Amino acid sequence: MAVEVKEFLPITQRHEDLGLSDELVLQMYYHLLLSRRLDERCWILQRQGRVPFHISGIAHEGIGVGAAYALRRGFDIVHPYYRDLALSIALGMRPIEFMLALFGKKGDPHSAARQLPSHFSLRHLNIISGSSPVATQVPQAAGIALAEVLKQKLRPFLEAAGFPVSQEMRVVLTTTGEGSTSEGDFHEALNWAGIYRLPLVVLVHNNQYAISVPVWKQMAVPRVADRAAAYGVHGIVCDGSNVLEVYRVVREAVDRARAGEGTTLVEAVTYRWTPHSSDDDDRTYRTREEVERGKRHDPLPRFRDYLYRRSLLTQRLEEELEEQVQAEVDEAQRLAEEMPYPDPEEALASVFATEDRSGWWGQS
Amino acid sequence: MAVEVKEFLPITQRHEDLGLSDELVLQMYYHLLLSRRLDERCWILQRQGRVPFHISGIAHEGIGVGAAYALRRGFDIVHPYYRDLALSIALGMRPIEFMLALFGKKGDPHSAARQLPSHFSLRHLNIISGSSPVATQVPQAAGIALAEVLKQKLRPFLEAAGFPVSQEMRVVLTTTGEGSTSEGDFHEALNWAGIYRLPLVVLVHNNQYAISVPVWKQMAVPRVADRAAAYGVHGIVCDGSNVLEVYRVVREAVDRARAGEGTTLVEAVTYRWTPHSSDDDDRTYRTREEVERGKRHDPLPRFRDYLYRRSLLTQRLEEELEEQVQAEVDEAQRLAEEMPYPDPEEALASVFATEDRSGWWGQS
Amino acid sequence: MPEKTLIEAIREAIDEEMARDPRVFVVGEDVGPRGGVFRATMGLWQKYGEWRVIDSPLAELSIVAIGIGAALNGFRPICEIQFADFIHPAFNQIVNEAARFFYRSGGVYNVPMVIRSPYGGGISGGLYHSQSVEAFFAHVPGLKVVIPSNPYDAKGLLKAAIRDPNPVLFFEPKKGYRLIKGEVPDGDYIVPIGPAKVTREGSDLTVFAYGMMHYYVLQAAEMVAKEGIDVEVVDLRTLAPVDKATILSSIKKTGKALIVYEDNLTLGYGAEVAAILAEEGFEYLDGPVMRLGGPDVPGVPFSPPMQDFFMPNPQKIAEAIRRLARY
Amino acid sequence: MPEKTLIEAIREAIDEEMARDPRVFVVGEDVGPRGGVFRATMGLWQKYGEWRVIDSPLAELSIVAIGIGAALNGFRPICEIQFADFIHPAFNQIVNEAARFFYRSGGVYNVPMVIRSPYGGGISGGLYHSQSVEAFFAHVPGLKVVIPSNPYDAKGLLKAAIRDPNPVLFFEPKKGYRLIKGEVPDGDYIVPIGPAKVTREGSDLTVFAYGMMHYYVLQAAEMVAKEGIDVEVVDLRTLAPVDKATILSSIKKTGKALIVYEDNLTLGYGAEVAAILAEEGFEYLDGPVMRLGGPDVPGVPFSPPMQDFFMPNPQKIAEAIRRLARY
Ligand SMILES: Cc1ncc(C[n+]2csc(CCOP(=O)(O)OP(=O)(O)O)c2C)c(N)n1
Ligand SMILES: Cc1ncc(C[n+]2csc(CCOP(=O)(O)OP(=O)(O)O)c2C)c(N)n1
Ligand SMILES: [Mg+2]
Ligand SMILES: [Mg+2]
Repeated sequence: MAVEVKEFLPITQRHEDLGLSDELVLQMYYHLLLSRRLDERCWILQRQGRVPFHISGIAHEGIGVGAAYALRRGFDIVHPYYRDLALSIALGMRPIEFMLALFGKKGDPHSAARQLPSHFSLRHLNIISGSSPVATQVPQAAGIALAEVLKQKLRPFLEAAGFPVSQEMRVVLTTTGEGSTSEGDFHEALNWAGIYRLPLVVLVHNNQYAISVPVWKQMAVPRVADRAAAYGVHGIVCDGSNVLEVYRVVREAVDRARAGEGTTLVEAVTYRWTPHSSDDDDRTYRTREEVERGKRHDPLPRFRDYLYRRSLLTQRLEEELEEQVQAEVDEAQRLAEEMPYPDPEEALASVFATEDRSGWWGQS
Repeated sequence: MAVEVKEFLPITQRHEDLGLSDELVLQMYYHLLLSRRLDERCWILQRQGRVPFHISGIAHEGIGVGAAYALRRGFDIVHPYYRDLALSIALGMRPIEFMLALFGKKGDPHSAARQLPSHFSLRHLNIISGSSPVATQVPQAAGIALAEVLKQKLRPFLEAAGFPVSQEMRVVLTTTGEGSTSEGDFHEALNWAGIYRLPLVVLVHNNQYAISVPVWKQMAVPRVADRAAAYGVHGIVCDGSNVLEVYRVVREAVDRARAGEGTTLVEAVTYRWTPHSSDDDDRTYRTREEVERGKRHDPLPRFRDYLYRRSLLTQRLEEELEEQVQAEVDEAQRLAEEMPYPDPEEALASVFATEDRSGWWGQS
Repeated sequence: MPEKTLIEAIREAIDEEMARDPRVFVVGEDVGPRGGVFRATMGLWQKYGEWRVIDSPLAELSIVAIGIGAALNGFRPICEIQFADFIHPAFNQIVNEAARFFYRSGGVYNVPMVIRSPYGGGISGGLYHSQSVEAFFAHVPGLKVVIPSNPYDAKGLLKAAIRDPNPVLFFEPKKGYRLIKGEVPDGDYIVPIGPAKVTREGSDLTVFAYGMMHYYVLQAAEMVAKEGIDVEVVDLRTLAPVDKATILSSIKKTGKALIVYEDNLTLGYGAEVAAILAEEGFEYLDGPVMRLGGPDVPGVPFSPPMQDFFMPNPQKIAEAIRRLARY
Repeated sequence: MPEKTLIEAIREAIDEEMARDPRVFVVGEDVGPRGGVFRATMGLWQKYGEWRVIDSPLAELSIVAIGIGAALNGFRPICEIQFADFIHPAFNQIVNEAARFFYRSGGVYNVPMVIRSPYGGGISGGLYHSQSVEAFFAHVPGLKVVIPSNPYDAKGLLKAAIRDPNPVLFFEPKKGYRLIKGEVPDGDYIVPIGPAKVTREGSDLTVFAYGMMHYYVLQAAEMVAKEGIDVEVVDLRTLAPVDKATILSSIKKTGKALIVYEDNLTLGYGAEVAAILAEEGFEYLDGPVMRLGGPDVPGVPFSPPMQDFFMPNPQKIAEAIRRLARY
């Protein structure tokens, strides 16, 4: 039984109806493109044996970019997962910041070269460190969001003690794969989210597979978003390869969250065309025909077509952007390759914190 | 915010319409009564300091007795929780078997006096040993039920190897409290149940509280049964103090399960009028008025009224049954008190099995 | 100084820290109006309100995960796990997450939180209300593990734990909640996390213990003192990171060691103390390093004679001391 | 005898046991058409069908719980946890449930199941694809814990585990899956759970190890042999229940002990071996009981120099042997 792949149609939304300027949609395109080219380069580096491992966000970029633009970037808080290269790029991660992690080099800002690459963590972008055990971030994100509620409830006491509280709540966005919704963590998180109407968006990338396990072996409901019904939270599905639709749906979820109307479970549908990771060989569990059909889930050409149709992109601009992106990726690779490894003894650092750096997301 | 308690009405079902004979409903009444009197005695013994601990099934008897009669007793498999005194009684547990556990005496058939009382485990009645960590039995019950599916699928291989397989599947009934549905275990179990259409009934005793935590702090959905929607299983609510309604609903669930139509999440609503256990003091978290209102959830008078109205019970018969039950409880207490404690060194026994006793629920 | 019970000292620490720092809050099952099943948070919901004393759903994994998240967002959560036996559903969030957050983020995200939980046997709790779980967590770098043996330390250590920028597991000997009394100052003081303490000076041998067993060890030391055995007692207090210096300086003095704990013997915390002694204290050893722990069975049985059989007590400890002293 | 890799031996054991007993089935993430991410179950789905090789949802707690339930209902589940690092979500079901079922039911319900999982570092897996978790489980009475160091033992021990009436945790050194080769008979044989094995006779000192580290220890022993140090090597193989007799008889012979493991040092499995030696082997000891383990940091780092710094290897082991020999 193969995974079902739907036919995908041209984008019919109009960005101005969503409140997005021409400039912003071009920026979105640039972020899509940069993520894609960076990702492709990582595959090459891995296949060349220059880096040990890559886990890809290809075909997930529409979700990441759409979601990032729906947030108040630099204010809202994000607890992502390993497919979120594009989300991180659209939030402001520079290619070199990714490449340092990919190579495990000194200065990797995510984990000081301790974690596998794609474990995004950037303090200045409000991106919280994630681990590999799936779904663990979801109840943690609920905790981050609960703290936002507490800040509002306890404002006078906190401010009197020197802890400023922003006028509005920060919204917390967390992401995970459809397979990971089977974990108990997901359930417990959504349960809290419903009870406390948390300012939280749980964005599930449904790419049809958890490594080799298709979604129909993973759950008996037709849609991941159906799970919202068990928790009294909002549930909605969107086409993950339509960046404007993702933007719209996540934006509504974010606005609802900020307004105190609680959590939304957003399912963004796509298809994973790469193997799960560079360690995987997907020929054992799905046909090449299915994968070819799945490649129709590609946010890039759909968005490009839209921009052409709307006369925002020209061939010349497209080429310029390609060149710019390639140059950025080249430069990032070069810098990362030149960078030395950390000293061996750095393995011993930062087991325990000696002072509090957890910080306080306050006024702004 | 107090817990809402509904007005309860006389039983309007007719037992013959449910396929229950006069004899059977009188037996049901006897089991209700026996459970209640046994339970009341346990409270007295605990208050007298003769036993250290009691956790009560009072006001839960309608659920237990209704469910037990809906099963093919001795064939189907039950993985209960600590409120299931009445379920166990209706499945065939003798009062002495409970009392030995209550006193922690030699010969306790549930745990050889190792576990707290009300941790029911009786091999000859297909009652599986439960633990104290809540909800752990639910995914285990899913595993027991999956094995029933496997038996049917693998019948020729199993029978060829000398493992007989019954013609029909055994249905697995597991129970838990509404609070316990917040645990990840519950989620993962229901997810399996949906995917594999397991012959499983998950019967949730919704007594409005998890110790002191009211159901509205436990979940944001109005009904526990709403959670079924997340898993593609059937969900249904019934009045737990109406033994005939519980019978009907669980019976339908059992029939569905046996027919291969999958799992049902049954929510049986009641109200816990006792403190959580003999260690609890519920005056800190709910008013006496609320508890008085809650006592309307009493399966016993409602069923007694029904039997009177149907001329199945007379005052004389009622008195006879009371006497019989009191005598049984007295006798059980006497025997348990006389029984010695286990030897201290028995603490060392049965850490590892040296032969397989897990057995095979086969033909029958 | 006023005399208080262990549970009163714990409550006082929480109360004072909540008054001192509005970022401190409590989350757990039944911690609200009920005040906790052991009454550790009694009166705090009434005093600080429902947003600082939060009755959680019945779900330990998320009690801890919510704590992690709130800590990352600036708060100082105190998560209560109702019994140590029920900490296992949260194991992944503690061991893979809380413990590794600071390290995995290269020292960027620290997780200042406390996980409090009552542990230990001898209270007719059976297999699932009697467990000791400290060894699991003392094995995990990135976690601090603290077990007080008396009210004074309990208050001071819990305050230190709440102010610590790292995840601290704080296990409380529940049998001692009302049994163990001692002088506890009103108001603020700290007992630092880290140092063990010599609680009885002696010269013949050292007994290492913590929590409830430390209480019994002091009684056993008195018993054997009458027989002329002069016992030194070390209260380990902080199990992780371990205070090797105090352990080694005591063995240097006495040359003989007994470690007492109520957890299962094999790979219980005493194994690490014994291993430290066997490696770094080897030159000082005048006899075998003895351990007295619970037997290797899957739980403390409910029935009184079997429970007594399982639990170490002053008599059994005295017997072990005599055996070691004779060596 | 044909030469096979560790992973081939494991696959062969599963295959033969499935052929032998229709009650044996496999459940875990990606064990079906994919044949497991390390290929341990390659071809078995194709051979035995989807009802005996079950791709589970992504949920470890229930992989184990489903196994427990199926075992109670007569089956012989082999649960695969994809990486040992992901066993923690299932901790409660393993530790509170599987381990305690037989005991808590007074010897009525036993749970015959195997939980297989690849463990260990040195494969560029970072914090969450490198963990060693044996110490957590070896601490829990009611569980058996087995770690093979070579293909012959792997096949024989895994067969024994599948036939054992108790829950057995079977951890496989993933770095050795293709690296470690050895002669493995076709067809049925058993290596019993329980006995450790002296894999190299020697007189100067004993090195105790298991899994990948045992493989390195043999290499280190060869290195120092050239320098005239005669090392005895004991492969512990079954960590729980521990084979004290073999441990003690070796120390009686050599008088000095080094324990090597790649888990974090503190309260790693070596702590228990050291504690046994310090108590029951004290009279035979001619030197401190040394441990060589991973440092006490929250994980094996990804970056090559830090990973190398973390991992014990033949050179570091040889160095520790030399130090002990000099004592
Ligand atoms: C707790 C846990 N179990 C298993 C794994 C191994 N693993 C890594 S990714 C993955 C599949 C995830 O699937 P899904 O959630 O659908 O996300 P996707 O990779 O498809 O984006 C698995 C099984 C893990 N990382 N964590
Ligand atoms: C994992 C776990 N956490 C906490 C407890 C302590 N505890 C015992 S019963 C209970 C409440 C259960 O509530 P519910 O599920 O509604 O069942 P009820 O007792 O109301 O029938 C709690 C918190 C436990 N037994 N197991
Ligand atoms: Mg997926
Ligand atoms: Mg309840």
